[in-house]
Amino acid sequence: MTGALGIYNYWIYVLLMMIGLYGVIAKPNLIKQAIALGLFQTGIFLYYISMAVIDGGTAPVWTTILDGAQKYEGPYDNPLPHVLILTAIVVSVSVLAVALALIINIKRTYGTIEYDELEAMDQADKRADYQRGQVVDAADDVEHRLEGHHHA
Amino acid sequence: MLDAFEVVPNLPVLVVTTPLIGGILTIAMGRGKGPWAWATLITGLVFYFTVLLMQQVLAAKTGYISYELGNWPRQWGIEYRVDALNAFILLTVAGVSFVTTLYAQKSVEKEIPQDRHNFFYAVWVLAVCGLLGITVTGDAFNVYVLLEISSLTVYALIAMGKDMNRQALTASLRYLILGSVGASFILLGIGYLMMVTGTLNMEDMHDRLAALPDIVHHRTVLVAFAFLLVGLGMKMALFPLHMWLPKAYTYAPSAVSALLSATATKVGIYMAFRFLFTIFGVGFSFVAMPASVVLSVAACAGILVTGVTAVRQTNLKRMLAYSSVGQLGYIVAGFALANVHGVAGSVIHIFNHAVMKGGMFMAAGAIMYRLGRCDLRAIRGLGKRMPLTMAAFVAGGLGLVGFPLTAGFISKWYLVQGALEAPHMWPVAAVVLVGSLLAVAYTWRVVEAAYFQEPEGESALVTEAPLSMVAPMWILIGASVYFGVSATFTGEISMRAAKSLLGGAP
Amino acid sequence: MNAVVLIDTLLLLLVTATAVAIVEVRSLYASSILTGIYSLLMALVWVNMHSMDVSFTEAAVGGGISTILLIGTLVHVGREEKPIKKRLHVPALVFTALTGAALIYGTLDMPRFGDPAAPIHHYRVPEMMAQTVGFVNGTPGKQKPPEGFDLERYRRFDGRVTGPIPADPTDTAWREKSILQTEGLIVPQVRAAHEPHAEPGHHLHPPDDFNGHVPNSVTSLLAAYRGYDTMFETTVIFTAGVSLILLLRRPRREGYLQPGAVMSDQVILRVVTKLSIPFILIFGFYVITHGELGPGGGFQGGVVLATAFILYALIFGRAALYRVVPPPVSDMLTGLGVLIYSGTGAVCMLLGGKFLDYSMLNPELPGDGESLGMTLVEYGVGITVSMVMLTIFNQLAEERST
Amino acid sequence: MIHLDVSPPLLALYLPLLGALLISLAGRWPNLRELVTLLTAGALLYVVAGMAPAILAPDFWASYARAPALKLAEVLPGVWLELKVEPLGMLFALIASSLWILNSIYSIGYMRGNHEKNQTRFYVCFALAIASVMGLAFAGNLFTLFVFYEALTLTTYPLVAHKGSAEAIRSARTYLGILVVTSVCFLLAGIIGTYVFTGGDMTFRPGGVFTRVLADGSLTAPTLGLLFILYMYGIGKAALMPVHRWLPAAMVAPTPVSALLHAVAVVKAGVFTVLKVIVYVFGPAALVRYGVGSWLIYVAGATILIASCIALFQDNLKRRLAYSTVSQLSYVIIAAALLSPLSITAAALHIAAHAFGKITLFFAAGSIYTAAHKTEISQLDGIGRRMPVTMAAFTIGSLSMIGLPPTAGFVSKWYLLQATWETDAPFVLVVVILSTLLNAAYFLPIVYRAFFVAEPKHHHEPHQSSADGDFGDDADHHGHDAHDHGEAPWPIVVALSCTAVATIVFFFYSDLAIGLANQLRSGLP
Repeated sequence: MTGALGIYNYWIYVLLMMIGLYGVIAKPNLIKQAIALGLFQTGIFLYYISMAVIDGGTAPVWTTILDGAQKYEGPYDNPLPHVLILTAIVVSVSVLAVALALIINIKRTYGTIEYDELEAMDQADKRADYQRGQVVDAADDVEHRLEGHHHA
Repeated sequence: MLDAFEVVPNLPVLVVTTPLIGGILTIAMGRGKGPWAWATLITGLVFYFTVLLMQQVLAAKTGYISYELGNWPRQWGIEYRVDALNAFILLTVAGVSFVTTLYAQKSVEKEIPQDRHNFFYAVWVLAVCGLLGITVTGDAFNVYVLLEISSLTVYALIAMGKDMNRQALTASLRYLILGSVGASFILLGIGYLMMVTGTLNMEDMHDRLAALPDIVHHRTVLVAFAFLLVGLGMKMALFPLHMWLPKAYTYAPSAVSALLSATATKVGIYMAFRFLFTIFGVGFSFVAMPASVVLSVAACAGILVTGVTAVRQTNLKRMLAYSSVGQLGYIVAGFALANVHGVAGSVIHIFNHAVMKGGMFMAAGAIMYRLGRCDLRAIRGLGKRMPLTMAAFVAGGLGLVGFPLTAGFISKWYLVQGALEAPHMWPVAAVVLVGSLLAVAYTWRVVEAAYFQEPEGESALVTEAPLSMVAPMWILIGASVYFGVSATFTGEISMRAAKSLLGGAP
Repeated sequence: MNAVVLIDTLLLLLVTATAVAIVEVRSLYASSILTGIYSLLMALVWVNMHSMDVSFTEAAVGGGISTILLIGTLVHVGREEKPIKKRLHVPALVFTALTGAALIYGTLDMPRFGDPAAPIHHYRVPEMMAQTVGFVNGTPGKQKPPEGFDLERYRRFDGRVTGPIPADPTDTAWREKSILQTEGLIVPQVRAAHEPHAEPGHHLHPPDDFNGHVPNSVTSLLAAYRGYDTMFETTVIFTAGVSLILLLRRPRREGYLQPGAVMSDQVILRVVTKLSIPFILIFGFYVITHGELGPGGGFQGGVVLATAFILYALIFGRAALYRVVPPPVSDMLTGLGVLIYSGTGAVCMLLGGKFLDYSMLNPELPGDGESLGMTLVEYGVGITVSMVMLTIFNQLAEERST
Repeated sequence: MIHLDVSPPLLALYLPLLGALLISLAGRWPNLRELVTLLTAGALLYVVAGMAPAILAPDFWASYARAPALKLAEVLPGVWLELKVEPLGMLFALIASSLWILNSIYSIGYMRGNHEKNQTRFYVCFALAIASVMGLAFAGNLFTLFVFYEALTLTTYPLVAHKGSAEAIRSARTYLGILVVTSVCFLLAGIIGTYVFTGGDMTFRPGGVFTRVLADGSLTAPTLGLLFILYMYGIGKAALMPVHRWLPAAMVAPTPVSALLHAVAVVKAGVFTVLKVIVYVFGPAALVRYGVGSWLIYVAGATILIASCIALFQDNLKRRLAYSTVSQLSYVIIAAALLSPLSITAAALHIAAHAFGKITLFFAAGSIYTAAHKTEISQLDGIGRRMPVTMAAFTIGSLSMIGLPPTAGFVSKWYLLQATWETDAPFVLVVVILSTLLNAAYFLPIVYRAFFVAEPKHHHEPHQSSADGDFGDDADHHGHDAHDHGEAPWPIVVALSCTAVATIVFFFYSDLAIGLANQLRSGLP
């Protein structure tokens, strides 16, 4: 198989990852972002599994002869990446679940799930918080008190 | 059945499985103080184990302890490997989590709905479990799995601040997205390395990489290096990639902020140590690759920028959050020097900053507990009303500044020494010193407000925070002072860790 | 140009098209459904690459659970994305293009797709395949591999990529040809990976037909060699479940037990459900138990079990489901699975072995001990996964009913 | 770890700390509190003076090298807190501890007379500051020196900001800012640099720590020069221009603080450190050989003249005194910068001589403020008739500043002139003469006003014109009529007459100071 096609899989996985990444960055909608994050991770899975393929290989499951002994009919594809990706898939669905839970809460409290609108609200909150906590510069503050004191 | 069982040989795995099992059992602890008491018990036990482990490591002839899970040879199974470095980090993380758990009870009671304390503490203990797991393992993929455990738990913990302030939700989600991208980059980097080396064991990987002909021009390795660097940078909030941190630490529940600031990012930095020094090797990372320049530039920029930002904050927690990013800059700048004193400085600062900043966040939390807010206006005149809390805060602040006889000074000493020893790295020394001036600036705003201004409104009526908050706070602050006056222990450990990282005798 | 590559090529093109559609389509609902389709296509890709377990999981999780989650969420947050002015986000495009370029650059030095000479195929894995891991002193190949297995066939490639791995652990001469080495840039770490183990018989795994190996190598790696990872994989799921409870569960006083929508008036649905649920359950347990022999295992089986409950809840309402599995019970069960897993490991440790060293479970027949241990942990995984999936569904449904 | 010990230097360090503790405990009962202060001060003087004979012993230097250092705490492997007594530190400690007694008496009168707030905090911080001074004086290595140097900054901050008024807080910021910036950015850098270049040697020894590395060439002259600059500007407390701004700013503090700390303890800590670094870290010989110290003469000279000129135009009394202090400090530096044994002696002597004169002047200023609430020189017409003792003391102080016999100032100036001849440094000579004239020009007019100008009939309420926070609203609290007033409360009068007498006595009987200074010189290799 020629070199170009030889790493075709790797290119596709990059493509998938990048589609996902683009979605994460470019889409203001949080649900979209969560889904895109999923795509992004699937790209990596594809990379790992492609890594496991071996020419003329078959699934890494041994044939069991009647008496229970096992017969090798290799070459087998590499089981190690499969195992790792099983874990990774579980992780990605867990992350998705938590993300969705957060999004529902956000909808509940903010009333929207569009990133830009959320940013605007948060900025407003932050500014309010800042002014609430602001002291007039320690020095002047005392002066104000003194003046108040004098007028009283 | 128990006769064949000994604790000591199994310490490395006990450190992780105790909080795992304990954390799951927490949900069965019902309502009231049960979950908290159980969590305290578990974290305390883990702390005890880490102490034993540290003794074992110091006693070990080879300088490290190796534990093969499932009794499979380390090249095929998963290996736990503990040397001076991660024994020290384990001790720090476990110790701080224990004290923080002690502290958590009151503030959690106030900030988290009563009916889900058992779940909250379960997640809390699992977070500790994940962090410890990352620190103890010697297997590249195991790092990723535990990284995800700690991340998931941390997202949830941060989001629990939602009842105090809704921004906790957006903060948590932003961290979730950025964190997942970062973790995926790490996963990808591990995949590239696995493709090249065919193994997942860190030592094994290092040997295979060392054996690669012309590794400097091996494109796969280079890209793996770059992506691991970016992914780790996100996890440890290295300066340009720190956007998630300030908001998260500001709006998380107070106890959670204390826990995270002291442990989470520290473990991220530990991972950087493992990948850069143990897997790639100092020669590749810092001599063949420009990691030194990249990291130290990012770190120095971080120290300055976040320092200035911190001075402009009015909310104490936000101020502390920004200062945390700056302090992480110190740590990174330290190991970017890649010489003994620099690395030792960053190792010791991991510990010092953990205790100082943990204590300060606890103080901020205590103010939150009494006043429901912690900003410059609220703390006016608190020096008289809450003397212990404010004293703790100021003592911690002096530590951040690096006044002599505080822990911060020790770190600064090592870092500057390392910077002067490294060729052409003196600007780092300058930045470290200027950074401590910025720390003076933001600490002193608090001092002036708390000690030289009159309280107003409710601030005039508050009383000192409950003992269950003040005592843990002072345990950490006390530690930061003690290890500032007599840092021979921490100093020697970190020197030893640095030497073994740099490939000398462990 | 063999069949694998041909199908692969076509499938992947299809997948990519779907991905673009998912990101670009305006309706979130459509995009969720497309996600399900995408996962199914992916499952096909995995099958085509002989990765049965992954494909099974992808089908169950991606095609099943994630889609349910997404749609369950859309019910609360609305199914339309806010229209955005400009369709193309240029900075994002540039950024992704650069990142992608970097990744592609990295692939240029990789062994080609399916190259038997790739280190991953011949460095550590062969011993796992040859069932010769962990014999005396941890040096592989002490025992004759099963008939037809040619370990050397893998070994031969070593020279082509990284030079021979020394038979003699103490020999480090082979490392000399590394350029960095000769320039003194690589500081050799402690040679743990090559030290012979101190005490003889340390790695004595049973020389019977098992040796941590079952016909389905994936399961043997999953549950034995890398069983520890799998334990934490289960913990991740558990964490997700608890986090959802933390974030979504309504306080008791708001009565989270109130029933959701009920479709039990639909006779056909009711009958079909009642008929199919037992089979689903049986299939679930089959998948869990059978994981050692064929594709499947605790995780996939757990998801199948969960779907049975979810189906039940959908048709007969959550009140009915809560009668079967009250929330407190499911909360406890989520933990139980992980406890079974870690407990198994702990028992091995208490019996004087290493954590998760199953052979300790049956000193007379270590092999049986190992298969016993693996079955136990598979069930642990199954319980946790099914219960967590159930919890997640419940939390989303509760949200709806308020 | 810290080990307790009762050997004199440690005792000198712990006594004030203990005092601070007791004071804070006795805070509720003012009389007891101030009694404790006085007792502590007395005990401290006793302890410090008790060490003097050993220092003056002829074979002191012979035993010095062998004498075991007192390690308080090993902070890092190779970095420890260490106390060791030597002539210069002895001299400094003697001055500080002896003047602390008088100053405490004075404070009692002042603080009560002006109804200051937070008096307990004041006395506690004062004791802590003295403790830091003791640690500084007996520091055995650079690290210890730095520790107590910073401690002194921290403990004096609350004293400067004492009033809590706007002015006070702002000035306190300047104070802290300049001192911390210089010490952290330059001094610390210099110290760590020393540590690195000498391979971990920071212990003070006559002749300096660099001899070995300079000999084997691992430290080059330019680097040495750079280190020297770092030190000289790192020691902000020496108020070398342009880092002198903190000193006038610190004048907002209550007068006792300005008197003891900013005329004696803190500023002297600065020049003391300069001298100590030159003698025990670099070694005059090395500085001469590599010619890296010469610039200091010119900077110090410029500081002397410029500061005097500024003082000339200050109407606020304390500010004028502050700038005079700035210039007087540079006398010490310029003397040290001449790098001859004799000049070193002169520098050491001037530390002592200036102390008595300047504290007298500040006492007088405070006394005037307490009695008459006057802060501006323009208000002092004819005040000598109302407050004869005060103004007499003020006159003596001024003479000492100018350097006329029979006052302390003359002694040190005499040695300095000798040194200038010896090293024939015409520039220094010119500077000394010019500054003497300037001193006269800005002190004598005050004396003249006080005694020979008639008091104006009805003068406007002074505090509108007050540019100084020191003149806060306290005036109207205790409606003190500024018209008819006599002398200040008796403790003030007692204290300032004591110091005035001391200033004169020093002229006739200065064997102790000269003995210590000579001992210092004889130590030089």
